[in-house]
Amino acid sequence: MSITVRIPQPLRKLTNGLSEVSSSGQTAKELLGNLDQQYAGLKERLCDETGALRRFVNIYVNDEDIRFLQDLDTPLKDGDLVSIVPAIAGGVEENDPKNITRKIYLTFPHKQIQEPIVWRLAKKFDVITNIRGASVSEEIGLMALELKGGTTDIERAISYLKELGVKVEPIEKDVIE
Amino acid sequence: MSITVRIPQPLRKLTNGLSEVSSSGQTAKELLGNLDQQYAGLKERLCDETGALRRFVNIYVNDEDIRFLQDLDTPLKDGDLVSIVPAIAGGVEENDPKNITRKIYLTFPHKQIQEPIVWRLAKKFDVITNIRGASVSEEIGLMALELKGGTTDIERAISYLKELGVKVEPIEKDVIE
Amino acid sequence: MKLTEQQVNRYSRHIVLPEIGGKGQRKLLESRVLCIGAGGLGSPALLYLAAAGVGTLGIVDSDNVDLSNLQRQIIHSARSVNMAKTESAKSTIQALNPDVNVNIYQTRLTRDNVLDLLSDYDAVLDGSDNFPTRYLMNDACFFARKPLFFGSVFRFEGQASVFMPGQNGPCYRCIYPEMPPADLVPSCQEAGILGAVPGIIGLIQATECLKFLLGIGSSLLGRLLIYDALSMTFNMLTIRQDPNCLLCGKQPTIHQLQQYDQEVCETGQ
Amino acid sequence: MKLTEQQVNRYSRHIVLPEIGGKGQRKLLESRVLCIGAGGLGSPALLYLAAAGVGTLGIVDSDNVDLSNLQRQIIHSARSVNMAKTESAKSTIQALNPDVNVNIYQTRLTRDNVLDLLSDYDAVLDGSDNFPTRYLMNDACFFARKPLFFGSVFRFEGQASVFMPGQNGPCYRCIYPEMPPADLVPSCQEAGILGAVPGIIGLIQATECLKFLLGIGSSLLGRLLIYDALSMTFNMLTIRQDPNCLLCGKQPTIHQLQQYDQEVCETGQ
Repeated sequence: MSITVRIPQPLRKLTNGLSEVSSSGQTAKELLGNLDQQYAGLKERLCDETGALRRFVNIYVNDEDIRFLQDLDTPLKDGDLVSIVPAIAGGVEENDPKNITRKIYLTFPHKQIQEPIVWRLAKKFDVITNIRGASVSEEIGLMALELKGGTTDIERAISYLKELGVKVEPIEKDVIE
Repeated sequence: MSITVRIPQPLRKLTNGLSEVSSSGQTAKELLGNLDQQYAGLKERLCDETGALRRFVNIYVNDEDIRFLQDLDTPLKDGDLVSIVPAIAGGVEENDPKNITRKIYLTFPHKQIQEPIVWRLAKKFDVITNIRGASVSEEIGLMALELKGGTTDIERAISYLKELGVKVEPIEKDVIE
Repeated sequence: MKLTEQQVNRYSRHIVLPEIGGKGQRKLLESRVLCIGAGGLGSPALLYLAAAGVGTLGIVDSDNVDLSNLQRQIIHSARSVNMAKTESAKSTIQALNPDVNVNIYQTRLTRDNVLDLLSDYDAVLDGSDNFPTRYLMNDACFFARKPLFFGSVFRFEGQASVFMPGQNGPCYRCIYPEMPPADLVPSCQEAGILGAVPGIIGLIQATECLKFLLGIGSSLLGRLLIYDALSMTFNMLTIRQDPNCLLCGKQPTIHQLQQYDQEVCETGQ
Repeated sequence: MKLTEQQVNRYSRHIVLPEIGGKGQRKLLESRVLCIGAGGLGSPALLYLAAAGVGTLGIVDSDNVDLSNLQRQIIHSARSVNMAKTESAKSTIQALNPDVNVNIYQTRLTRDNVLDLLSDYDAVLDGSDNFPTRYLMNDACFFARKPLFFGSVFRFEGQASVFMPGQNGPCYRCIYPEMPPADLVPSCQEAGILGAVPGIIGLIQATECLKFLLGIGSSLLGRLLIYDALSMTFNMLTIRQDPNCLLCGKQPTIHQLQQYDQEVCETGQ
């Protein structure tokens, strides 16, 4: 038995970037369980603590919304095409963990040592910056920096640093608080 | 047995504007024969005198080009979806009979009697105009006009006349020469 | 209303279409469309509605043009950075087609001003980039019985549909009953987007709007279009009016516009 | 090449996308795309390629802007009527994004000049409105081994695909071996078109071109997209390289550019 599942952009980081994956299950619920085995964390993004589908995510079986079928008990058969479709908006990534902390080492290029890059970072992005240590001379600038905020915001702040030529290295793994 | 056939824009004037029609046939060839029964003239637009598919029209069965299957002998089964797809280009309508003649009566509104409308018509559109009769006074203008050209050009010329407030009535049916 | 010779010329490619003709073109010139946002979705939508000769366009946006908008908001230009988006959009539209009357509203949409704004228009094109505005527009269009041309984008993906209050189709709340909780919604700063994605979605909204004004074709009513630019696929899903919808269902509990709590940031995606 | 701080800002919505990043943005800025025609397809394509920061855009068009173009050719404006389309398009692009170098060729494409023109570019976007130009571009891109981003429109309908010489996909001649005979092709004056249709098709061409330049996603290679605005449907058909193709098949008979006899009229749809 094989069910094709269409994965929306926001969840593709869990499926190694795949936009379609194969799975199985007699019902929608079973399918979600199996998908979560294959791609850890997927079910949590789609269902709340009680196991119900989150109200800003829909699941379609062959183009029909399961809420108008038998919801998570909707039976599936070989060859079915399942689409997962979250609400999207330009400014918003759903289920984006909001409060993560990331610690990084920064190495500044010579010409930017004088620039208040950390200040610009806090001003430009919705992240809380916390300097844990720094060694700035005229020759080289080193800094241990802690960033708090949404994953997207932090990603963007780090992209920005890299674009400015700052070398960014992780200190330790992300901690979801 | 029912085959769904997708009709492209240029051929919809033959299908009363329908973009999808139902028909039947054991093979693509039989389908075209049946379609032509339902919508007279369709086959002629798609096939040349020898019965072969014209080289600027393709037929797809369930998204596969019949030239890579068994061409017009490609077998069909219940539920198949057939698409007819001609080459298109902005300036061009395929299979548009080029040399038709249409005779029309024109009634000019008062204020336009003085205007060289027929001259503008010939200048603006690729049609040959031939005034067969006219009765123009200061009160009203009547004219019997013959237009020769492609159907699209003639249609456009007539639209233009109507937009200018000229009343257009057919004298007789189109004659394809 | 009669077309001038210049209008016959300008709109000749519409007029020769049997589905439009002079009659359809006159309808467009007499139509009034309100566009929420002059951003990523609003840019192409407004330009093509204006080019098509929609007679009156309203534009709601409280924002100024930022350099980072120009990667996709093609109605603006480098000269218009820091100018109000409404003003910038208006001047581009008028340069393209002086036939179009442009009304601009440089304001945030709230439950206090939205119904008043809507009342003047035949149709609403939602080019907003955030959930509070989207739910506000959905509810307001339902109460005011205005057709709503919906579009939404995220990274490489887009969605589009048409909501027609009173016509058996769903509203946005039938699809997504609630907006994601505020603590799952990050800052107002937009996430990334391939610029051409809102281009296509905004154009689909404009196309559906033109079809509605002309009364031709089959609309996206009851269908949700999902576009994925990376795989270049267009999937069509069936969406239905939810009898349990709190807004348009059988026992509605929403009888007036809500307090849409999340901070509304930029209007236009 | 390093991005300036202004570029980081302008392209930030691209740069934050993991699929693009600063590296992808630099690729775009270093890319060179030739667009055939600054008309209905070329207008949106050029605007979005320019907004995306494609570093060099070439525009071939021999035509002047006509009032009847403005119903869909949104890169031009009322002020540019009677101006060369190439000049008009160039000034709009430079107002939007001064980063972009624009090369203009106000000329008709012929078998004598096309290969020379192509040689300077990484990719070709075909926005032409007539068969002779389309077959000329197809053959020239095959001989020059350039990817060709194809689009075509008629009334409410459009087609798009990608041809990549040497990559197992078809060329346009594999799909349609011959152009319709000249006596079936009416005058150069265009038939009707809903303005938003070339908008969507041109944007799909631009999106495919950006994906190619970035090396991301799955292209339309081997797929023909059929868009119908009236029913708002997108159908995808499989297209294959034809082993009997006279140009790219196993026993080709076309070894050089042909005499493309039909009169070439306007370059841009």
